[in-house]
Amino acid sequence: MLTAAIVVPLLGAVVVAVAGRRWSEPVVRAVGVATTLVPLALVVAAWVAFDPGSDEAFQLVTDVEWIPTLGVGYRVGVDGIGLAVAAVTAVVFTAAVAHPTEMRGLAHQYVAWFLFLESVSLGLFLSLDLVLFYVFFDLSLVGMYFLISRWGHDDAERAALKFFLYTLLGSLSLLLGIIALGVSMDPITFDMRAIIAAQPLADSSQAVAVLVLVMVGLGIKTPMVPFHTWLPAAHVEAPATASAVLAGVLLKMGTFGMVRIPFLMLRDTFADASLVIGVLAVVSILYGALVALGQDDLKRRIAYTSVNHMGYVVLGLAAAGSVVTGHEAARALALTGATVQMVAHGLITSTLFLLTGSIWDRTHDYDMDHYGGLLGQVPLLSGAMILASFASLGLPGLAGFVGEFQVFVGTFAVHPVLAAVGLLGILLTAALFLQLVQRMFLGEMPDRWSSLSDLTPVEMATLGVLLVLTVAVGVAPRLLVDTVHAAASLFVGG
Amino acid sequence: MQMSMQVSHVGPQLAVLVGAVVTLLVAMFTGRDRQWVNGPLALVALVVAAVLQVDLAGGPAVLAFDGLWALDRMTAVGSVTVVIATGLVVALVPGWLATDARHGEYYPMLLLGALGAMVMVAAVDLNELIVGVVLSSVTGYVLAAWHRQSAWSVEAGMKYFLVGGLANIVLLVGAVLAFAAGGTTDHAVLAVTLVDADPWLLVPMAVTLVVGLAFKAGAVPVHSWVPDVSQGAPAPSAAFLTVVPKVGGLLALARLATVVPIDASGWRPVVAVVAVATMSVGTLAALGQDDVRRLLGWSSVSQAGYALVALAVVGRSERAVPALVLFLAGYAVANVAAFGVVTALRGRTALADWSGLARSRPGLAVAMVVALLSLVGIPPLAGFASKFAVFAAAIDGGMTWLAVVAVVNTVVSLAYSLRVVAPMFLDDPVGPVHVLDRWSVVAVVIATAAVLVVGLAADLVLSGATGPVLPELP
Amino acid sequence: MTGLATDLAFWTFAVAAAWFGWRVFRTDSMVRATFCLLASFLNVGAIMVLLLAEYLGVAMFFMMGVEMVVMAIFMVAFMMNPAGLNPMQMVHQPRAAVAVGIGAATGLAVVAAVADLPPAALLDEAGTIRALGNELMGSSMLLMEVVGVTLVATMVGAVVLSSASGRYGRADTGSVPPLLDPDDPDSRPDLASADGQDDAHAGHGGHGGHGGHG
Amino acid sequence: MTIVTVLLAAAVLLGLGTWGVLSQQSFVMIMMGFELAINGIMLAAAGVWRFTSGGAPRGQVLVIVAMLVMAVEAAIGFALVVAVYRARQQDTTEGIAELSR
Amino acid sequence: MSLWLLPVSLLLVGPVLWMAGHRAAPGRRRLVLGAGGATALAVATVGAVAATLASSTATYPVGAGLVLQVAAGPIAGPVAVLVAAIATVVAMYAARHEGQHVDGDEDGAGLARLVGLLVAFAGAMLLVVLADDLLSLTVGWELVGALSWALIGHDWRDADAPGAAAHAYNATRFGGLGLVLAAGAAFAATGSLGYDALGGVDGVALHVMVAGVLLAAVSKSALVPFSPWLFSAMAGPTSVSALLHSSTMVAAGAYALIRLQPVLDTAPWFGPVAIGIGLVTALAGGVVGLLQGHAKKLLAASTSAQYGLMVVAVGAGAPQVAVLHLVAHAVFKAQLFLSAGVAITAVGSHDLARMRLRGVLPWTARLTLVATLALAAVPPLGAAFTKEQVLAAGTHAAAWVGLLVAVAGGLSAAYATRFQLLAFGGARPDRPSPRPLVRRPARVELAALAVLAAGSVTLGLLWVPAVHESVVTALGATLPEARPWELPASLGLVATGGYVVWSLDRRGRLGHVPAAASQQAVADWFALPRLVRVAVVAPTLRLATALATVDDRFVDAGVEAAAGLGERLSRLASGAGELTIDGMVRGVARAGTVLADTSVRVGERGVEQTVDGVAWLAGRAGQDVRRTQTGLVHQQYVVIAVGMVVVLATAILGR
Repeated sequence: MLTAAIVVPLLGAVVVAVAGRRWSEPVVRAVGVATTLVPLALVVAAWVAFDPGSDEAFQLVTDVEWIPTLGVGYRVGVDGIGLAVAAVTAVVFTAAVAHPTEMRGLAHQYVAWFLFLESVSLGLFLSLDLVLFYVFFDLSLVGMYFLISRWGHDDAERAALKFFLYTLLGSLSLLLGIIALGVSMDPITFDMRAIIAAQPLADSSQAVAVLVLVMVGLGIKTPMVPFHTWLPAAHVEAPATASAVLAGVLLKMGTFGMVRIPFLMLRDTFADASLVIGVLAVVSILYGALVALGQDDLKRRIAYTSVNHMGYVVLGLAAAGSVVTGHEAARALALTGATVQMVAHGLITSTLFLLTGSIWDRTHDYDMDHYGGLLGQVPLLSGAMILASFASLGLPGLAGFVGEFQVFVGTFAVHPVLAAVGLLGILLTAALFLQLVQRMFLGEMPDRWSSLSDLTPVEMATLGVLLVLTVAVGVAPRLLVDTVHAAASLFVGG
Repeated sequence: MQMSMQVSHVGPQLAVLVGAVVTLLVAMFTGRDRQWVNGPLALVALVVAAVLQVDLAGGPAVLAFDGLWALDRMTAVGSVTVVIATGLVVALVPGWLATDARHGEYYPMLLLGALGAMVMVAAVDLNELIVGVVLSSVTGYVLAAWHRQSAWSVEAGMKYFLVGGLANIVLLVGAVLAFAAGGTTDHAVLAVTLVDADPWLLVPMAVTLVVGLAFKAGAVPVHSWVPDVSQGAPAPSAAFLTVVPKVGGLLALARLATVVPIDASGWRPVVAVVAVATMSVGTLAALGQDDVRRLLGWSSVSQAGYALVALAVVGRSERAVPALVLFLAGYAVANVAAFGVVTALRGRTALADWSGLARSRPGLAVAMVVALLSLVGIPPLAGFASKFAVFAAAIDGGMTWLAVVAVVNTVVSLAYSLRVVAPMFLDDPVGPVHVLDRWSVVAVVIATAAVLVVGLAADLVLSGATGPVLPELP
Repeated sequence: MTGLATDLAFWTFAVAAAWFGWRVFRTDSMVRATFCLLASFLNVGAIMVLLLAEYLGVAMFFMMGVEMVVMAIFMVAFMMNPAGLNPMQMVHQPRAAVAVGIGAATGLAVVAAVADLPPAALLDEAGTIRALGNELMGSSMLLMEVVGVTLVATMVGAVVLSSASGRYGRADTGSVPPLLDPDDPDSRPDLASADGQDDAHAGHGGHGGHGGHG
Repeated sequence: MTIVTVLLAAAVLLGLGTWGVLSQQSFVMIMMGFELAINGIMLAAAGVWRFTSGGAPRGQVLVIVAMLVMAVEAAIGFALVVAVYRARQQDTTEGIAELSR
Repeated sequence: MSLWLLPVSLLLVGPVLWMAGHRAAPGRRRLVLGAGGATALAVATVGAVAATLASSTATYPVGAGLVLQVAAGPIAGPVAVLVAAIATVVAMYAARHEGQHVDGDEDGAGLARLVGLLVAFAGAMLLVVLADDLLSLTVGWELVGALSWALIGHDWRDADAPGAAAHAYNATRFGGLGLVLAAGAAFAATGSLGYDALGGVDGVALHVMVAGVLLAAVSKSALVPFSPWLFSAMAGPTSVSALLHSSTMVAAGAYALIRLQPVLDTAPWFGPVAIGIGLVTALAGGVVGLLQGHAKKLLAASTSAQYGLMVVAVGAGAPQVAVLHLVAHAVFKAQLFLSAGVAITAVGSHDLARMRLRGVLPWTARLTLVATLALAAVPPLGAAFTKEQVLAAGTHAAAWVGLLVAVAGGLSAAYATRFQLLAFGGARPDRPSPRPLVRRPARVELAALAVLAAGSVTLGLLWVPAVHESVVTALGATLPEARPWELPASLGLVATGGYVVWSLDRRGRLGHVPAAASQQAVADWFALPRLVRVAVVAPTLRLATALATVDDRFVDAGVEAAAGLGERLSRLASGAGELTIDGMVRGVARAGTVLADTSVRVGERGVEQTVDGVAWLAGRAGQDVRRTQTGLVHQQYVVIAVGMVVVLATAILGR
């Protein structure tokens, strides 16, 4: 089932890339959307089949040898955390593929790359083998490179190059850490479950170096300050749909990796470093929010909020891994919060980026100073943006609040000062989003936008799905939270 | 370990030799319009060689021919790699040399060059090794300079020769030093006698042996021929010369690493510094290239550096030699694929000429991207599996810092690879693109498929190459 | 020969070998240089005889004699300064060369002087040729086979590169890379500066007629 | 005549050869440098064989191998010189510098 | 009936009403909205009464062991009734009153949004009131804040309203963070967020929790130093202010303190701090009220002051008194705002100096007088009783506290008088009432005023011992015993305050908008807003802009510099032939040229050049590299020699 979720979009990508050349654009897109629905359905099925009450953290496992000499296998499976992130991945990809954008006459390639990325992303979140994880981690760069460079605007090629180089540096750093973990096992293996059980570097002097390598690699992807500078460039030049996927899904690879590798496999070392990581997370939170506040470019502003929001996730992780035993309830809550925040950020930020895409398609302008008062002209678009903004700034009843609250409440038990300082980030986020809304949608509208058209039905559908889910997670978080919390409790309890 | 002297132990090499003789005779005694027959003939010889080699691999590791010849897993997989790479190159030749009056003689040269590399891989005696090096070198000079009327080609051949002459002298010095220190040239005996030797001999010996063989590997400081040959030599020759001698030289070094007292001779720092210099110089120099073939040449230099990373931990990690073999196999198919694309595009080399290739020749463009990304090490291609294995060996062997340097270089290598990829996919075509012939395209397809296969079925190579490396210490 | 005589002979030959070796690069004429080299080889050959490697010494005499004569003929036939009629010095980077040369010699000399080389003299002083024969026809047979192959390869290669004519007329006809555009005889990357002159980068600005440079 | 003196002589020859290789412009002269260096190597090998290896047969073979290297490279070198001269009318290293960067 | 229906149904009805009003025919829109909103809220009021009588509770698990809980307890129930009831009246009023002044949008979609949001707002406030755990409290709290943003920024086309709304939201959200902090502390200490478990919190966690709740309350109730946001909130429509100030939003702060007082009081410093903040706010608010010339801002200052009094009561350990005052205040303050709204629309201005409407709006003036007297705490109105109880409670804490409460009472009497005289006083010869009026109040609006006035009067029953005793018993407490000097002193101060203002007016010295800059500053909350702007907002924004620049220029510059280094190294690597001695000389010469060349280029293209990256570098490098290259074999020989030496050295050193 999980393998099918990975393979189907990949096959779809191949089919669309090869056969799609002769199809019309709507047909290609329809095929693409239909293909993305398959993994979505499969993930939902996996969710149903998943037993949160079980003592087995990882379920629905497939384990096939790949390079047995090096202990590498094709191992996939889910826990509550992977399931949650995989689910949001499937949703975001469906929306991103469906969301209209200019495809420059290369619809088949465009859709194929998206399907490829979906396969890769799902593969990453479902993999239970470090090398497999890395394979998908790296491939995501390839797909995103082509999406940005081919369908981006302005200086897209350069931004794509920077993105690729920078994040490849990160992923290779991660690779070294992964290898160090694998070779420390006897016999060598990259089976996550085995490594988690063995904690091979618990008493090793290498552990710190490995942690640094892994955290740098994942930190670049996340991105954590000061490894974030690839992000705004990539986002601004990227097509909005790619930005949605980049922010909504790809960034999660960093934090998801932090759960899987440093948090679970380097428990003791992670606990020792928890305070440092937490401080970096808080720096990310505040710095990301402040820099976002300083942006006049709509997309850059949203891009920087990702730095801020992913900071909450990292803070939650730092808290969850701060000690090996003790404070179980709070740490489980923090880990749950971090995961829920990943889901929420995936939904909300992709909505925001899709909206920027809708705006770009209409105006080709990201400068917020050029806007104002759009609420009257394009009420649906404005409304969607305002709703997403409030979700992003953590309004209760919307998805963003759930994770943030859990993160901070959970963190307080172990790092109270960090939690308190980090809270200021919430305030800054509120300020920056309110300012965004105010500058773009309220006040006087410049005359040149008087012919702006509101959202099309397709846009309403894609955004609608994401926003409905945002509200659903906010209002009835239990389904999500309990699944995640089951895994989180097992992980912190150990 | 058994001693024996069965002709079957050199069966693959004999097959190649017979192929060389037959193709030479054909070249001498058939008309110009029928010299293409040599292509299929050479392929037959190589296939026979590969089959025989695989057949031999099943047996136990033996030292044959009075300790001149090692039959172990490394020999087997290394030789098969050489044979396969040569076979792919053979397919590139007919179209490329169609106009050449001496078309036919190219094949025996190619086969003898491959034979030289196979000798290097299997030699367990310094004399034998040097003869292999000379055979490989001498054919290499000729292959590089094959276009007698092309200024670039003869220049490449001459430069290859001038560097090679000096490098072989260095290698000879190393051999004499080893002989002085160990009293023989036989690896199996040296492995015992060198243990007590004077470091005053061991250190210069390690340095000269490594530098001497670095020439075959295209490593610093004797690397300058690689870009020249890549750019100037006939493209099939370039494909061959950047791959096959490298396999021979590096595997010969790996074998020496089991003989030389690693710590007393300073072998490890020597290899490490050469590795670092090689990958860095190759990568950085490639960064500025506007000539695709030259870029591939520099990239080939840097790849030698990554291979040397694995070499640096031979003896410390039992994964080193399999990793090295896998790396060379992955590198071989990827590099042949890249040069195959160049060949199929009739030697197209100015970067500007590659614009828009994804539209005009999508298949070849994809092959080039696959090859380049594999050289960078993007999964699931061969380059990933092999770099992964190399890094694993390096970390396992406690030389993580080398892996870190390799990582940094890998990132930069992505930059120059994308310099080729980006115009192919993002720019508009600049004019008609002509393709050489069908065989070169077939070779590209097979090589590209092999890049994927080696990536996905890396275990085949790894487990195939796992085993004792002769001569084992008693 | 007594030890003293041997020593005297050795020193004579050694100094002569070095002297002639030095002269190789200090004469104005290549032919003279060739004969200096030959003299150096002959002296070394003589030392080898002193070292009881009679076979090697004699082989050296004959092989080098022939080779150097060939070389001399070659000079006369091909080189721009046949027979050294016009005195000339063609050197570059002289200081670096001297430094490297002295460095190499000194380095190896130091190794020779300092390294611990436990003496293990010849066991059978009279049977060195027999021992060599046994070795070549015995355990090093495979080696000699490869040597033979190498010589064949060398011959073929040398003929391919140097012989201007073959069975079907000029043998270097068409030995050029393919054209990028089969219809455009100028479309060869290596033609961009094909004259092979020093100012390779200067001229041919208007070249590159193939469709590449759009 | 001891191992040290023989090796000293060999080192001098090798040094002279290296000096020639680096300082000469003409291909042929460079090749002479190669040969002189190998000359030294052969002398050294013979000396080691004579004095410290107990007359190991493979020492003599090593000298023969060195001789092979010399001969083979000389032969192929001349062929290349001819080829370069035909194609470019050049016989010095300064004359072949098109492939660069 | 689940207690959840109370807040949730209103939160849902709000948007529905918005849609319905939006769709309704223009002529019927006010009716639909007024009737719909008032009905929904009235039903909620009845429901709240029923729930209170039944002491309903409800829970809603949200996963991870966290549960939302609501309970209509002895304090929560009555306050919930109050919230719903006041909102009913305000909604009725709003549907008739608002939406007049937006040009071309008479009655338009804006009104539907306003009424819909008002209803939802009341729902959110009910959640705050009924909350029985910190998470529910936080949820309601933040919803109230967000909806207040939408309500205050109702006139979104206006240049100022959105900014004012953002100010209000940011200020209260800052405090709201305290609740998250408190929740964290509570969870860390007890593993639960329920109010019933909070008693178990101790140690550092207790201090953090109390501080968090106090911070939240202070910000929400616009106490010093957060008072200025309430002025910004005046950008919203009058009915919004009426609801905001009386029973919702601002009340939430004081209510949270009241509700959690038993827990908060376990921190020894809580009482004094609360009293201190309350007193400062009450006194400062009084002064501000005396000087303000803006009708609604005067009332806003009074709101802060009144909540200050309630906080004093909580700090003095008498939350039941604070509840009573909260109720009384809610009733009269709602009415005062509604009256002010009538006055403002009547003259088309906020300026108190342009009103004096008794002559033209006699009924409004009469009804307003009731509320004004309540504000001034004149017996026998209920507000006077509750204020006296605050005084009594304060005196219990310390005599000077009681005294200052009495002074604050005097101030409130003064500004109440001032408001009444300026807004609804009789016409004076020097300041004629404006004619013609822009708009007269509709009957519904007057009815709303009347209902609230009746409420104030009814609360006068509290003076009856039987009544207030039973009420207080219902609240589960007793009243603090009053000292004999209190009532006379307090009433005396009230009378003084009223008289002073009245006499000033007699002498024609009232009604001037303060001219002196210092007075103006005091009227504007002692320049606190400017202080916040200068000390907090501006630096934050400047920091943000600066960081954004830094981020672009320098953090990234490291990456770009690495790229540049790569370029140089690339030239060096492929130009290794330059390492000859001769070559080095040339290299040095060339380096000079390159430097000169570069500086020229930098001059030409400036920043663009320096910030350039990997992709660009590759493009340039080709040209430069070609120039630096030789491709000469003999130079390569030197490289080999040098390489050998390096390798040898490494071998020797690294062995």
